[in-house]
Amino acid sequence: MSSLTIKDLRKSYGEVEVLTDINLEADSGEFIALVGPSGCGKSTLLSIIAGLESVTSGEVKIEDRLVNNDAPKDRDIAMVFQSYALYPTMTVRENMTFGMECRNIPKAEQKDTVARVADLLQIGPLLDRKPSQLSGGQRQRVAMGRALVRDPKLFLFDEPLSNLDAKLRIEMRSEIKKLHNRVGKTTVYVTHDQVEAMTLASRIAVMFKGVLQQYDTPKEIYERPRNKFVAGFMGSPTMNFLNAKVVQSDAGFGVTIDGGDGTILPLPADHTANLAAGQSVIFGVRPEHFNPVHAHRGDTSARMKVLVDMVEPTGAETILMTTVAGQDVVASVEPDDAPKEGETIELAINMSKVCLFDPSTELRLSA
Amino acid sequence: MSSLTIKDLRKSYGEVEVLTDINLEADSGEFIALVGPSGCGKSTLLSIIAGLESVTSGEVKIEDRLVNNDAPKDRDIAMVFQSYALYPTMTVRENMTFGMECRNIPKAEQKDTVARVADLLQIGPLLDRKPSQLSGGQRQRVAMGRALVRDPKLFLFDEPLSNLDAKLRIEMRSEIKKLHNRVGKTTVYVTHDQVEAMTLASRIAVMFKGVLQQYDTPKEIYERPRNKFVAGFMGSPTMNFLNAKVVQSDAGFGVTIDGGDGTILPLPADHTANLAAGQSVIFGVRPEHFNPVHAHRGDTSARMKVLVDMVEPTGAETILMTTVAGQDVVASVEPDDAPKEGETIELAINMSKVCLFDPSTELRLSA
Amino acid sequence: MQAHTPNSQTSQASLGQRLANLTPQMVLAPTIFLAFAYVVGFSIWTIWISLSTSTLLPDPTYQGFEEYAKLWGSKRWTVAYQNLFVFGALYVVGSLAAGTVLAVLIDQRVKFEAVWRTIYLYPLAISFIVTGTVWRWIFHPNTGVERALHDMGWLAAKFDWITDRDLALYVVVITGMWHASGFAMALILAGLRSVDGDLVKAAQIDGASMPRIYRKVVLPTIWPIFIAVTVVLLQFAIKTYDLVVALTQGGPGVATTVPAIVVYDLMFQRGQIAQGAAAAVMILVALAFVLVPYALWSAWQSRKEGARHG
Amino acid sequence: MADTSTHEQFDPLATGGMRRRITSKGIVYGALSVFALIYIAPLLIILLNTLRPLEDIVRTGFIALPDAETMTLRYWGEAWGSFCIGGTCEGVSRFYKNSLLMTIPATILSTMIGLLNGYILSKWRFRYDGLIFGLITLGVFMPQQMTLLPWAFVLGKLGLSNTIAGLVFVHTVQGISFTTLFCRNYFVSIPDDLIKAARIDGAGFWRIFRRIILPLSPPIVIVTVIWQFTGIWNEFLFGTVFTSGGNQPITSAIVAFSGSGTGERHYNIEAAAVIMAALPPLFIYIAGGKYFVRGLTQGAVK
Amino acid sequence: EPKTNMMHQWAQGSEAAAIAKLGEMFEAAGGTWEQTAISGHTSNTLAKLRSDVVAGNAPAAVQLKGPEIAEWNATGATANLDATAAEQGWDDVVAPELLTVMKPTGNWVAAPMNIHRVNWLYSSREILDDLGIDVPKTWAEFNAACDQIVAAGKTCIAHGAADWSDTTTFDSVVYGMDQDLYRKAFQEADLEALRSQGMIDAFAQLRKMIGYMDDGINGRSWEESMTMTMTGEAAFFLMGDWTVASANLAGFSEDTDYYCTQTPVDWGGNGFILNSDSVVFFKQNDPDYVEGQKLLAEIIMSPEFQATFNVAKGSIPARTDVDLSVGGFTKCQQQGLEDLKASVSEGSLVRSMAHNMTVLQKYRGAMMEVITEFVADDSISPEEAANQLADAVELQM
Ligand SMILES: Nc1ncnc2c1ncn2[C@@H]1O[C@H](COP(=O)(O)OP(=O)(O)OP(=O)(O)O)[C@@H](O)[C@H]1O
Ligand SMILES: Nc1ncnc2c1ncn2[C@@H]1O[C@H](COP(=O)(O)OP(=O)(O)OP(=O)(O)O)[C@@H](O)[C@H]1O
Ligand SMILES: [Mg+2]
Ligand SMILES: [Mg+2]
Repeated sequence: MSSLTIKDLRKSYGEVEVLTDINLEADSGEFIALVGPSGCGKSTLLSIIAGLESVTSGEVKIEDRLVNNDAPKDRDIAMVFQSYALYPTMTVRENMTFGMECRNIPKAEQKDTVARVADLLQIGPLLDRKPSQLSGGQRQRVAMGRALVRDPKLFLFDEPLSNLDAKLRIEMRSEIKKLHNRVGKTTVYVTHDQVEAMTLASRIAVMFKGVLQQYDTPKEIYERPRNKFVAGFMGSPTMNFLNAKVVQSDAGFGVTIDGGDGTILPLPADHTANLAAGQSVIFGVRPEHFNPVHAHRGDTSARMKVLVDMVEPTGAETILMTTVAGQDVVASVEPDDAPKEGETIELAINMSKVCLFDPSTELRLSA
Repeated sequence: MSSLTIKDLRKSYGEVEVLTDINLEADSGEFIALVGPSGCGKSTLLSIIAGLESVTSGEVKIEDRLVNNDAPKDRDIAMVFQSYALYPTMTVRENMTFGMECRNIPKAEQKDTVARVADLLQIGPLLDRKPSQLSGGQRQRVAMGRALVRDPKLFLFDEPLSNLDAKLRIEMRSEIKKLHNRVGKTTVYVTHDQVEAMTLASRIAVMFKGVLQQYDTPKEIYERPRNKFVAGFMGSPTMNFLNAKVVQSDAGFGVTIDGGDGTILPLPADHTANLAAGQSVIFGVRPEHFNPVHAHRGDTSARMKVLVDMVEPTGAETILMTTVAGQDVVASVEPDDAPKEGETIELAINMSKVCLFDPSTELRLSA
Repeated sequence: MQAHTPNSQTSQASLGQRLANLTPQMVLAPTIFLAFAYVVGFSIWTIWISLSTSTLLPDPTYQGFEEYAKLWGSKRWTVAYQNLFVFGALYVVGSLAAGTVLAVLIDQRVKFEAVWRTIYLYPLAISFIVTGTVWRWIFHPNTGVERALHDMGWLAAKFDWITDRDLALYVVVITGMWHASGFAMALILAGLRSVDGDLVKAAQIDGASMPRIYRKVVLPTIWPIFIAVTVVLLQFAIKTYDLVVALTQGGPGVATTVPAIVVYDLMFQRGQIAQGAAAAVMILVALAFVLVPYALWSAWQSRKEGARHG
Repeated sequence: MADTSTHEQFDPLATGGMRRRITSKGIVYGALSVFALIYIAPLLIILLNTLRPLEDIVRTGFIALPDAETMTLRYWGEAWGSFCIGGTCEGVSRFYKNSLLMTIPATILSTMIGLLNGYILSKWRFRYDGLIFGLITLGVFMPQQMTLLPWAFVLGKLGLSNTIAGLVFVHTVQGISFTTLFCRNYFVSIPDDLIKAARIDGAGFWRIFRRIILPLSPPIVIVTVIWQFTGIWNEFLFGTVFTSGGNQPITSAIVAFSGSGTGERHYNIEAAAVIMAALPPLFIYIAGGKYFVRGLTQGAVK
Repeated sequence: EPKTNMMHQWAQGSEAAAIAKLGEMFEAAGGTWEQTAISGHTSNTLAKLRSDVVAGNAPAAVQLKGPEIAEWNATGATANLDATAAEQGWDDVVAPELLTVMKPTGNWVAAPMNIHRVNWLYSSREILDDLGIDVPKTWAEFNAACDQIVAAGKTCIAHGAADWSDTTTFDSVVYGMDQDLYRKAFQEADLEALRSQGMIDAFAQLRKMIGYMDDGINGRSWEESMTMTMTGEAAFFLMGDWTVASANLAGFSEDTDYYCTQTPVDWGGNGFILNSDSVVFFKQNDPDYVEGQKLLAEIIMSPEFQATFNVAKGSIPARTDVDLSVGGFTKCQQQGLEDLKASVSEGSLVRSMAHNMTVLQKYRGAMMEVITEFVADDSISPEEAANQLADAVELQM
């Protein structure tokens, strides 16, 4: 059964169309992430699902019931806001019971529910504090608590972690994941952090300028992005895009980098559908699919000579900023493999993971 | 020649001592990063260097001149703030010339300087805009430009990137690095992002609760942290700390995890100084030093059986949340190696990279 | 926030739902009615009366713009109208300047801040009538400062601005400033407090002196506060009546007459309601001189704001 | 204890910077004091003149210290209870009640309506909301003299002529402009997300107002209450024209002193009455000044 | 049961006491007395009156005077007192000069309370005796006296500048120099008269007199000016007879502290500029109030009230049949009545422009503006002033 269905949705503010023809559905219990750069319409879409904004045209269904004209409170949803939107004058407990009060749930039941949720989120000791007396992480937890007391059909999150610092963000990310595993509610989660989307979601909807670019599992999106935007948006450091040409040789198809030394980088057989020799392509390689060539690692046929401009050790991995044929290439290598700045080294490319894009449509070529 | 020397510095606000006995020096042209959790005193230290706060006791020298009592403007420093602190009512150009005006530098020279710096930072087209008309990254660049027009002895940065989003942060990080390579000025850079510190700094000062924990190169700090705090603070996901015991066998020293199945994890010979059999230790392993055991990869003698609780694909790597003997262990593995949730797998440990800490002093044992 | 606007395809919203959506408008309706009656109704009535033959009592017979011509032919009115602009400008600028100086002084982390602030703010609690009366005592040579100086033996002392037709208006300005500069101070002070401390630090590192930091960096940063204060003060300036009546009664001669006094006199003392209404309309016109630019400015401001979020 | 040269340099008072700071502190306090004197002087002058007999005032003018021998508090008593105003010799005391009866309800009403309007205009968008807000705000600028006759007509039609209720009505309607302006600008700074969260929680228009908006309102309520209270309390024209005799507010009585009546001016009694009339707003400012400043910036700057 | 509510502007001092007396008498006669004392300026009273009329509840009785009575009469809002007047024979006892004012269209709508004389000259006995100066009878004598007084280091004229007091002085000047001019200019608002050489001469005399005043005239109240004369600080004070009440109340008395005489006239004989306070009655619906109006009118016109009220106010009764030799009338008041009678018989009686007894308020207001500006601004020449006077009046036509 599909828990959320969005059909042909459009939304305009006056002249400006901020959402164009969105189609999306989420199965029961799924965790959907909406990602995209700022201003792409993620929050607007979420608000429409919540009933906080009206649609211009199209349908929103929750558990197969058309809810276009239902007030937020009648949609049986819960939402967590980026700013947490905790009621500043109420204690944590009152924040959590407010919704139940509005729905006239008996006091005793309210109490039980709060106790249960507080237990789940380990916020029992905070119940009598005001939001201003909480740390960022605690506020985040309370915001989730407020959503959890509802037991709704649908959870909506609008960038719930973006106000936290890096370490806390990673922690809370895991907690949300655990929680979702435990509670199993259908969830729509807005973020502009692709790592969050990757780690949390069962399916990711990548949006750009109000248009849904791709809606698929994290693995598919990461490995088989539908177009250059999706490929570039997902992954950090970002995918390298090199202008290249397709060449055909005895060994099959390959590419040569424009302006380079003509080395042919052979493509695996399953990447060559739809290709024609001489065709211009954008050759996309993710940083982690480069590796310095080591004598002992055996040979890889796809190699590229690069000049190392800058070496950035980040701890677990080291980032190399390099140039090849005047184009920038970022590679991510093991710290122990790191060359020196100014060196020219050979990088091996894991050709089974590369992507080719059509330079004009920017769509991914090859299956 | 040392460009900045801080000797026995203390700073108290009333009763509260926020900086205790700080000793630090930076060679000419060095890039020093101050890292530490929020509230540890990084900004205070930077303000003292800048002359915006007075010292309680101790010395601050810039190029061997005692500046304790000099006003900020007499210290020949430039500073970039977290909030950028761009003068909102002035254009970018005016922001950059304001300091020169205050120092009565001739108009013509001001113009040249601005032109040169604008060129360097590629902000030429922005010169006549107001800060409010700039994006975050552009503001950051202007803030740097304002510092660069000074040609000071010392650059101070207070979390200059923390207001930018993840992608931009990485970009600007590289730019700062490039700029420093080019300009070569001594720089003190405050951040609470350890990756930034690692990638940028020639030396990192890790602070905690007003005390300097370790001051060393990034590599040393990452590989040979002086204590458990430094080890835990640097690196993401954070280092795993397991309670363990030292055992001595024929093969030399090893450790066994408390409550585990008694498997001995053999320590490399150079890790065994100062150890005694039966001693309790904290066994620290970074997530990236785990690897699923693969038949074809040959055998590693140090292996650990773990139960996989959760799998978080982030794209380039996949994080495994696991448990061993009731203790949480986070491992970071290649996406292709990722197991399923609920599986029990064997992880190989790169024992040459592990750290042992004394449970009571929390100092790193072994050289 | 958007009240649901039911659209054609999906207009199955229940009646109750739609009524609930109309609650804000319904709650606001009485106010809209009152405000409309008060602002628009009274203004239209005044405009209409100004074009009528009303004398002692309102009388709807249409007459045309004659009363405006008479009004502008009267010296008292031209002086009053001119005074409005001179007084308004000096009063607003003076109060802002004094308020700024006070706010900057208090901003120097002084002790007993609340006491200082209260001292400068309390005149706002004093009515214009009382303010005018007391300052008349102080300014009048027979009772005030000059008299005190004479009694102290300094017979040559002269402080008779209030009786000097060229200077009396400045007495009104000073008195008005006394009343309002605390208000300006309060807002500006709070504005100063909201300025990012890093800005000051940045300017210090740039080598700017404290006065320069205030002049070039801090005060320009809080210019929206200056606008807000200006609007509130202008409103006072345009409505000024009691202050002048109590202080100078518009004299010497007509030197300090302001439009509100003329309106009141024409309408009530002289039984020329039509001409008084014409004068009132002219006050509204003066108001438009101020409000129209302000409205344009804020519209532009919000458009810019919107553009930035977009 | 300063046995090394470095230590000496840490003595803050020994540094040039510190000395400069001390002199500039001196200038700051000096300037503050001079201003304070100017601001306090009028109050002080009135206060002192309440203690001086009339002959004394007439002889030496207003700016003089009271004579220790003739100094007396009895003018306070006269002003309060026995001075003749408008043919009744009960001092200002009988007007006090009228002023309170007029000011308190008008303040409360206009504040409450302003809160509601501000809430609606800042948190609920609908057609022409900007226009409506502009219209309401324009009311702030209407000159009173112009509205006298229309108000008289309206009050007559409503049967409220010569009643305190009529004054309450007039002041409430006029006050709505200010309170709405302040409240709306204040509420704009409350995040919309709070309202959205409450709507999802199932709260309606009124519940959001009561449970979310009102608890956040104290700063702006203090501002509007202070502003309205002092404004209404100090207003005299409406009080004079729309009420008569025993229904008049205290300011109308105060005007009786300063008006050009014939007969001797009792400056001392006048001064005492003036202070008594000014006490409630003064008290409110002194007690609430801190919150006034705080709330005003949150409300007025936007 | 008769009720009334009287609106007036005598909120304080002797005037308030006089009104209180009226209330007492009204209540003694079985009525229910209410009063609305409007503080401060006359415009406040008029504003309230207009507001009440607009609101549809006109007051039962209002203190109003001069041409305003006719104007209100013309609006049809006033009550008709003819029956009471006939019953009491008002036409026979009221000073003839007041009749046209009280009966603008032939019907009684107002009851006069008093007759004020505006053209009094109060002289400081101390100064005149010291310098051996006689009270001046003509403007030339007046100027000569002033020259002498100024030379002796005293202030000649005590004055507190305000539009009404400047105009009060000017009333006396114009009247004293040329009573026909006064009638034409100030009673008929004749433009030619306003622009005439006589008016220019009058302004020149006023300018001269301003020179005889000290520097503190602006913002000074008339009571202060009065005290200056009474205490011998200044020699002359031109003001109406209410001064007498105030001076006596303040403990000064005629002949010991001051002399009261008519202001100088260049044409010989007795002069009298008249001002009168009256109560106008507005139509009422409530019979109690109608009855109250009748009662109030009767009391106001009663010799007893006329005597008490005018003793307190310094004026003389509007009824000519009241005996001033009894009941505490001062010498100045008695003299006033004699002068009034003489003036009537000589045909020199005029009504006061300054005190709103002649032309419509709009003309009076326009004239007062010009006159007070002339006093305040030295740079205006008499010729300019006369032209401005005529222009200002013409503008309002
Ligand atoms: N009330 C509105 N009126 C007009 N335009 C609006 C309104 N609300 C949002 N928009 C526009 O719609 C677009 C989408 O906004 P939205 O808030 O959904 O973006 P977002 O993807 O959530 O961005 P962010 O990551 O910054 O939160 C933006 O261009 C925004 O300017
Ligand atoms: N003016 C002050 N008075 C009292 N305590 C202060 C003052 N300024 C800072 N502190 C305290 O000093 C400590 C260090 O503050 P500091 O701003 O240097 O921390 P930080 O390391 O920069 O933190 P962050 O990463 O949050 O910027 C904090 O505990 C802070 O509360
Ligand atoms: Mg958003
Ligand atoms: Mg900091």
